[in-house]
Amino acid sequence: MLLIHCPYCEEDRSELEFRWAGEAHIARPDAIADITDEEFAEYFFLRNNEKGLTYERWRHIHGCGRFFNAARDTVSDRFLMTYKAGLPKRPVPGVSATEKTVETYEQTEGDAR
Amino acid sequence: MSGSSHGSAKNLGAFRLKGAGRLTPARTSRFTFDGKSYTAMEGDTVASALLAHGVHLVGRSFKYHRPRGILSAGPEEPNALLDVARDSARRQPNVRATVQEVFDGAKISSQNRWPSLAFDVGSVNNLLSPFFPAGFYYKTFKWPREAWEKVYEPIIRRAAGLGVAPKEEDPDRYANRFAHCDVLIAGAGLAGLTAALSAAATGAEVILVDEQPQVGGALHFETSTTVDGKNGFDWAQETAAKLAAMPNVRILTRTTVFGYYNHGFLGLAERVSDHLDRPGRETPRERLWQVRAKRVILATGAIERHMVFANNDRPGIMLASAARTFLNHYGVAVGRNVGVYTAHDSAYEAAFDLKRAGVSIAAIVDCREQPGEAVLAEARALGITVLTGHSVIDTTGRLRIKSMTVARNGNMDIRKMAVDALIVSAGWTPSVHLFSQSRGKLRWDEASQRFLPDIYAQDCVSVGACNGTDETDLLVDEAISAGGGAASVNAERRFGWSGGMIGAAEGAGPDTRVKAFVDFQHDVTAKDIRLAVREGMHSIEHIKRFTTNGMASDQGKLSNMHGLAIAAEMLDRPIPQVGLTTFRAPYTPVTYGTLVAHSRGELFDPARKTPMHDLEAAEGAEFEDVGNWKRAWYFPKRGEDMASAVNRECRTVRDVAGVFDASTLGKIEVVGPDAAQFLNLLYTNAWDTLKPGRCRYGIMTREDGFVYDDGVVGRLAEDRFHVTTTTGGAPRVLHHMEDYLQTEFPHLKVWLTSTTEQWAVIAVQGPKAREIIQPFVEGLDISNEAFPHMSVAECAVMGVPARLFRMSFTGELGFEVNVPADYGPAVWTAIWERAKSMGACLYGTETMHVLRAEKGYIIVGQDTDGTVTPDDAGLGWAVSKKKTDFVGIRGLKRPDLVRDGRKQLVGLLTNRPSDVLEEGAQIVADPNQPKPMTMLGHVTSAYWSENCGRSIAMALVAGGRSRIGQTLYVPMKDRTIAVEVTDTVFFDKEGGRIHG
Amino acid sequence: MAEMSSPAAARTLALSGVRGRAASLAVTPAAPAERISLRARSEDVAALSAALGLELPTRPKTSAANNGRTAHWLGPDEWLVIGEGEKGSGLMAACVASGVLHSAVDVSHRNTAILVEGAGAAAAINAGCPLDLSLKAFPVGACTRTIFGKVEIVLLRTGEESFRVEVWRSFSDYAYALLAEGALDATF
Amino acid sequence: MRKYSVFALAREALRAHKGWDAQWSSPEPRSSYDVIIVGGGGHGLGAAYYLAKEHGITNVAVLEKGWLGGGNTGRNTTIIRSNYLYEESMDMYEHSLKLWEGLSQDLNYNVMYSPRGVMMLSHNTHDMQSFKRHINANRLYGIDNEWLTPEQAKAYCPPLDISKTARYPINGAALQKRGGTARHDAVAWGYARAASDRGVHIIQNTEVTGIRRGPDGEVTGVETNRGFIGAKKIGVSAAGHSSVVMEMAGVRVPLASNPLQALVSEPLKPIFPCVVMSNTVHAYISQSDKGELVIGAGTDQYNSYSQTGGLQIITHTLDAICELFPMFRRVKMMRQWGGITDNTPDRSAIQSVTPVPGLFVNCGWGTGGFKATPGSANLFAHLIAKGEPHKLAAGLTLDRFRTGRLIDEAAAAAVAH
Ligand SMILES: Cc1cc2nc3c(=O)[nH]c(=O)nc-3n(C[C@H](O)[C@H](O)[C@H](O)COP(=O)(O)OP(=O)(O)OC[C@H]3O[C@@H](n4cnc5c(N)ncnc54)[C@H](O)[C@@H]3O)c2cc1C
Ligand SMILES: NC(=O)c1ccc[n+]([C@@H]2O[C@H](COP(=O)([O-])OP(=O)(O)OC[C@H]3O[C@@H](n4cnc5c(N)ncnc54)[C@H](O)[C@@H]3O)[C@@H](O)[C@H]2O)c1
Ligand SMILES: Cc1cc2nc3c(=O)[nH]c(=O)nc-3n(C[C@H](O)[C@H](O)[C@H](O)COP(=O)(O)O)c2cc1C
Ligand SMILES: [Zn+2]
Repeated sequence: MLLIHCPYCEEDRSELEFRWAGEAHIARPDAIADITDEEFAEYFFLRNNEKGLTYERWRHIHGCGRFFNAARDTVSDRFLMTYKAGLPKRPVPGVSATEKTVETYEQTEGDAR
Repeated sequence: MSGSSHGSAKNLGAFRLKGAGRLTPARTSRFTFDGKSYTAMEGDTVASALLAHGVHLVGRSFKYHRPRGILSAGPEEPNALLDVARDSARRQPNVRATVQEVFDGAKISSQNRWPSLAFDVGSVNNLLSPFFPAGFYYKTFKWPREAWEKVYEPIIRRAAGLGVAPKEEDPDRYANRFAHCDVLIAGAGLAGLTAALSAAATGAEVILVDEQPQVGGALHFETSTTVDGKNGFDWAQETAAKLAAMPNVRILTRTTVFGYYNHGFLGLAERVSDHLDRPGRETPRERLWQVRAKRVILATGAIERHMVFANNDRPGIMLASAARTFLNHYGVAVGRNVGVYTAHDSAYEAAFDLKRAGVSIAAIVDCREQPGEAVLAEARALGITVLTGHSVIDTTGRLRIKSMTVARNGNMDIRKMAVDALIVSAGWTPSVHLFSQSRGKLRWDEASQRFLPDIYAQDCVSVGACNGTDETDLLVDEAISAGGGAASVNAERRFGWSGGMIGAAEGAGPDTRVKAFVDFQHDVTAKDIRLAVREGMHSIEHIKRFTTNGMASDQGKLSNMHGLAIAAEMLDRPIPQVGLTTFRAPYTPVTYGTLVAHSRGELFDPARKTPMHDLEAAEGAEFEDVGNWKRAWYFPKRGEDMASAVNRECRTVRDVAGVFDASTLGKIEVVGPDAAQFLNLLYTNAWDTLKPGRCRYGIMTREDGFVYDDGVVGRLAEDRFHVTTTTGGAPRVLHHMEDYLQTEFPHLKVWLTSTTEQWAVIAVQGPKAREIIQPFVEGLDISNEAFPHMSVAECAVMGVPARLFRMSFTGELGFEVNVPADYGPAVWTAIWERAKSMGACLYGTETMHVLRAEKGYIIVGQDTDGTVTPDDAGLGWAVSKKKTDFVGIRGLKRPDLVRDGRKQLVGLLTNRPSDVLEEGAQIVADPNQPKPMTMLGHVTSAYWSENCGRSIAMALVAGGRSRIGQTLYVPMKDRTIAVEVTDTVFFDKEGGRIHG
Repeated sequence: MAEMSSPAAARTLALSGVRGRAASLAVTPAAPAERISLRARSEDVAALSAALGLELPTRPKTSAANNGRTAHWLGPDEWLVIGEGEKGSGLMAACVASGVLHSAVDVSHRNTAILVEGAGAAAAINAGCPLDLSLKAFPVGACTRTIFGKVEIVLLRTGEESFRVEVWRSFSDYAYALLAEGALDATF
Repeated sequence: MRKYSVFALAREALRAHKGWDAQWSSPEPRSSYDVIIVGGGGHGLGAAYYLAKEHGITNVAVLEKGWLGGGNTGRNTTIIRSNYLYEESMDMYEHSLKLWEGLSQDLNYNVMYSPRGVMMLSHNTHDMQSFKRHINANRLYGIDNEWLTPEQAKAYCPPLDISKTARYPINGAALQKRGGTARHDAVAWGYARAASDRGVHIIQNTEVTGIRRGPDGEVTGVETNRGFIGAKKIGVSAAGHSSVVMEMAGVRVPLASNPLQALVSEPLKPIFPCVVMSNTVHAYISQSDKGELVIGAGTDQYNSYSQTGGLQIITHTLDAICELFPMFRRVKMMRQWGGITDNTPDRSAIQSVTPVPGLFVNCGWGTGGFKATPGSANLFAHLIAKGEPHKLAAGLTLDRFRTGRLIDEAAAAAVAH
């Protein structure tokens, strides 16, 4: 069970209070009515599904009710930071966004090195 | 305990040594094992009590049904799995005899044997074992094809399995507790206790956990360790008492840390009352602790391994530390003439203790040439024969070991030595389970032949034996520094420990047919592992799954390292390259009931009831589950079945009126100057044109354009809307709205509040609806002119502030009276009394469904399914053509959503009016086509309509609206029903009644 | 929406009929109260505070009380304001009087409250609530929306060993039953 | 290849089983292949087998980054059934079920396909409507699926609690008798052995780290941790890692990778005769040949590549299991684990050509693709060999996310496993 820092409550709280809300920083196209089918499919269906550093949204649904953003490593499930909704995507100090594979699960699950 | 009544006749067991151990005979208890009665002392485990009475044979193995005894004195026990019962409902299979404490009256039985433990028919498997090597089933049982399912599999199934599952519902209670701490310490041996002293001194909140009834860990058996000048075990108890007195320390004994999950979260299972003679009725049996710890100190110790040699599994063969525990803690000798077979110094100490207690030691057989000097010297001093460079290569004895066969390594000279017990040690495996579960990475320590914690993934540290720290003074230093504070602990151990081996021992080497067991419970032998490698299973994960090594209920606590070493030898690869299998929770098996804790019965899932629930129940309502809600389904009168009740309700509503509880409908109050603009974006309809005091039916789609929810929205004021949603949709609709409001349209000045439960909603529908409610409504003209269809107003009803809607889901004149929930029952009662006197009825969801279907109104989720657009559902009119944006505007225009031939909602009339279609029935154009048939769609709603005097149905049919007038077919199992495609309105097509 | 002086309709409270256990730990339904869900932007907090006669808290997990009214911080623009007394204390009206932009919605009947009082109160709540309820982490006056077993609650610490649990009415049977189990277990 | 039979077993019994050879060979990789399959799960190994067997393409390598079957093939609850709703799904899963029925014989490897019946519990009117929709569609399509009353359900599965007082009483069930379970590891091993026998190279511990492309954008081979290996065609069948591998060729697929958990109890004597699933209370359960109760839990809510998940997912599932089967409350959980499933927006799989010539993808089987293994592998081989989909898999292509022609089994309230 994850422990998640809510940037509004300014506190670490149990995952039980939160709802995951998908990849972050996917803006709804301004003139959405006019985009092409391809652009719509991209906007609505395609997600990065990163292995490694990912930007995602959570909602503190059973807390302050706010949506916010988080940077998390999807291999270790470690949170690198969380920040309020509406703030721009921020680099995580010391982690390159292009570095896809931080570590593989085989290495994190008790295997010998 | 009740034992004292057994008086002086108490037989505490022939193997119970006077003056040995820490149990006192003051309190005893009785239990039965396979029907025979025994006496135990307070503090005995089932294992120690049985051994006290000389009982070694306690079970049969899984595959070969080999006789098995007690191998260990702890949770790693693979053999001694018993069925323990308090009464017929409180029966528990697969209980480790070495963990279960005896309680008075326990009925204990052996498992996996028939007809009896001593004579088990299943043991022919042992003779047939050459035919059952690892993975044999993959190679055979394939012909004839059906025989696997009909013959072979049932036989295999009956032979497999261990205990018998309980047959009755478990009456016991279980509890849950969430807890937080600064430091959680797993394990209260010397290392854990020392770390706790140090951590507690800093003022930190400390939780110290140990799965044994008492703290002390290895100090239970280690007589040669003194701490602060005291016997180690005594020091441990005193330390625990000191810690327990501190306000910032909580000690949980009989509590297993079974899982170390993400972000400092650990699962603990506390055995609260399984050891009690007569637990209180309300005492939980077990308690789940879900702990979030800032820091974790792992002090889980090490587990002794057995030696892998031919016939190493006979009853009477056990771990040296176990024999020592039985002697030093329980005062029980495991035999009178004990052999020792070891690769590690620690077993010598077991021999010393036994010898001093008067047990004769046949010999210490040490496969090493050079054991530790200190232990050798002591053995000599005690007059114990030590055979270094020798191995035990076989044993005899059917139900209990009789002799061991000893050979000089590499030499064929053998001698047989009579023994009645053989204690073994291949060394110690650090318990790194929790460390690994926390995703820490291990490293292989070549010198000591063990995996040790290396890189930590969480805020955690390992101390003591689980960290490979052998020297007592180093251990203490390490534990103090892990605790982060200070403590003064002086521990000394008389003998240094060295040695250890992993893999098959002498005589079980390559090329042998002998059964040298690696995994006792699953009957995995050294040769099985070699066979797996020969068959191309080169990954340790394949070897595990092919042989099932380590997959039994002990999860390889004893066997994994041996299996790994044998595989590595076969593969000619260094051990770290072969790797380990993954450690997974739980550390030891955890009762489902404990994990479920409170979530059973009424606490399994909240049953939501409306304010009028009890009144409806009193009127005889049958209820149905809709999401979490209990909704009144229909109100049968005496002697009525469902159909006749529903028919009566349907008729009465249209002839007179009906009263319906609509409280479960979701309600969201949308408030703020931009409320209309917000709703414009969230619904397909336009809302800025809606005047205060009016309502409108709205459809919500998501970006994909499919119908997501619907409901009537009333505008109370310029800046205040009362939005209703479907019963099941309420939470997700609010979440969806919040999502858009907070992330896409944060500039809008509007707020959302759930008011579902603020209002009790009483719908009154039918020609007499107005007349019924009229006298209760204050301050509002509800005449047709002043308050037409689709109006809303705030007023008072029976002196209570109310929101009154003129709306209808039945096609009749209708009102929905919203009053603050606590007033619901009183208002309901008053309205119902008046309605009843006028000939109206109460009706439930079933009648509501029929009436709305007569009018062709849809139910989202029944007539639509997440693939239906508003247009498909015949609601194209509700999609604004003028708006330049709303959620779904683009999705709706995708090629497949606008193509011809989409499924559209239509009506169906069966050729025979009395035929009611089955909801979910499929529709075809040609019923005589071969299978697989081309299906055009399916029936979404179908009812007997009392008001139409015939059956009616709605269906989603490909190109449906263009087929109106056509005959289609509904092929059922026994016959085919012809249907005519119609529009969806079956009753009052002109729609006049609603304005009545 | 203040309620009228003497409605013809009588109230039926959620949890009517349940009684706390006679133990060191009591779990009892609270008296009815007026409640609003109040939403406002930060620039309007001062005016609303003045109108309500208490300082709307702006720090997470805090509450403020005055004159029988308690305001619970639930989110950066959200408060649950509770006024004692069944008849209501004019919370809605006070908000309107503030003259500033806000949303006030009457939820007096949506919620009901359960009081947990006595030794082990925190442990009882921890039977279903994952929060750290030590006095350090959750002092007297602390409040938050959170989860309790399978339902959502708003939790307020009213004393070292007393809490108020606000819960939606249809979840109150569940919440009460789980609290009762928790209370029972807290005594072991 | 040595034939497996009871006679062979008896012969070997007399000589300590010394004569068995490796089930599959582990050759050094060639410099290039006609086809490279990425992913040594059941789907990938099976595709290689059918390429060799049915299309005569034997210059094939299966590259597996870990050990064969170590992905979801080795960690699933092995439920097999074909009673899906949409034609695209029925085509695929029924094709697969028919292959299951003869798989042990075809592979000469006992995969222990056990048609013990899969029963889905209906708890309310909505379930009933949905199940009957399935049953009727299945019947007209030639697929067995029948409605049971609560009493019939209890007769089929005696441990079931059908009392009216249950929190969610059962109002019936849908039963597919031909549904059941199979031995997951044997599926991977059996395909590997049979494929290897036909010349396919099975190459483990080899992770594909890049996809190389030629001047016209076509694939030319893969980069691996053991160097470059050339290929004319590449079939990606990497389950939870599909989007990671496809990204190497610049192709984005609509997938979310989520941990899905499962657990087993301690072994028990036979008590549970079939497979039971309940969508309403979220639980599914069967008993393995070895005696453990095998229980499938839910997915964690977030994307993740760690094969672990939260304890709350497990407890939630056990709540439901103990509510349906109150007698199991004293049974103990022996092990829990997770796998990474790749889920599409409509919860149906993708088997498709891609914008990259020579690159084919088979993914999105999510939480329910074990049952599809033979069928999917068989049709994926067809796709790779012919360059276009078989008619039974024609609906599973990628372009549906553009056109909106989804195959939304989830929306139709089917159960996903
Ligand atoms: C807990 C759980 C329960 C389930 N229960 C059921 C069920 O009851 N019934 C059912 O039908 N389905 C079930 N499923 C789903 C089912 O397991 C999968 O859909 C199916 O096994 C997928 O098979 P596969 O061969 O495609 O994938 P996998 O077996 O996962 O094989 C993919 C392989 O690709 C390899 N790979 C990935 N990336 C690379 C790379 N870069 N280079 C080389 N190799 C790579 C992986 O290591 C892996 O071995 C369940 C899944 C889980 C996790
Ligand atoms: N170095 C070695 O190889 C070795 C081997 C055996 C014993 N010893 C001796 O062991 C002692 C070392 O002390 P130690 O404290 O490190 O180990 P320990 O074995 O004395 O204590 C470990 C404790 O952890 C508990 N435990 C283990 N897993 C648990 C879990 N998951 N949940 C709850 N409790 C759990 C055990 O019940 C035990 O009481 C010394 O006395 C030393 O002489 C050392
Ligand atoms: C159908 C099935 C049955 C299983 N039975 C057992 C079992 O009896 N004992 C066991 O230890 N593990 C069992 N497992 C779990 C495996 O040990 C292992 O946890 C799983 O394959 C995932 O691999 P991992 O834990 O190594 O990551 C079973 C797994 C499956 C899919
Ligand atoms: Zn928050």
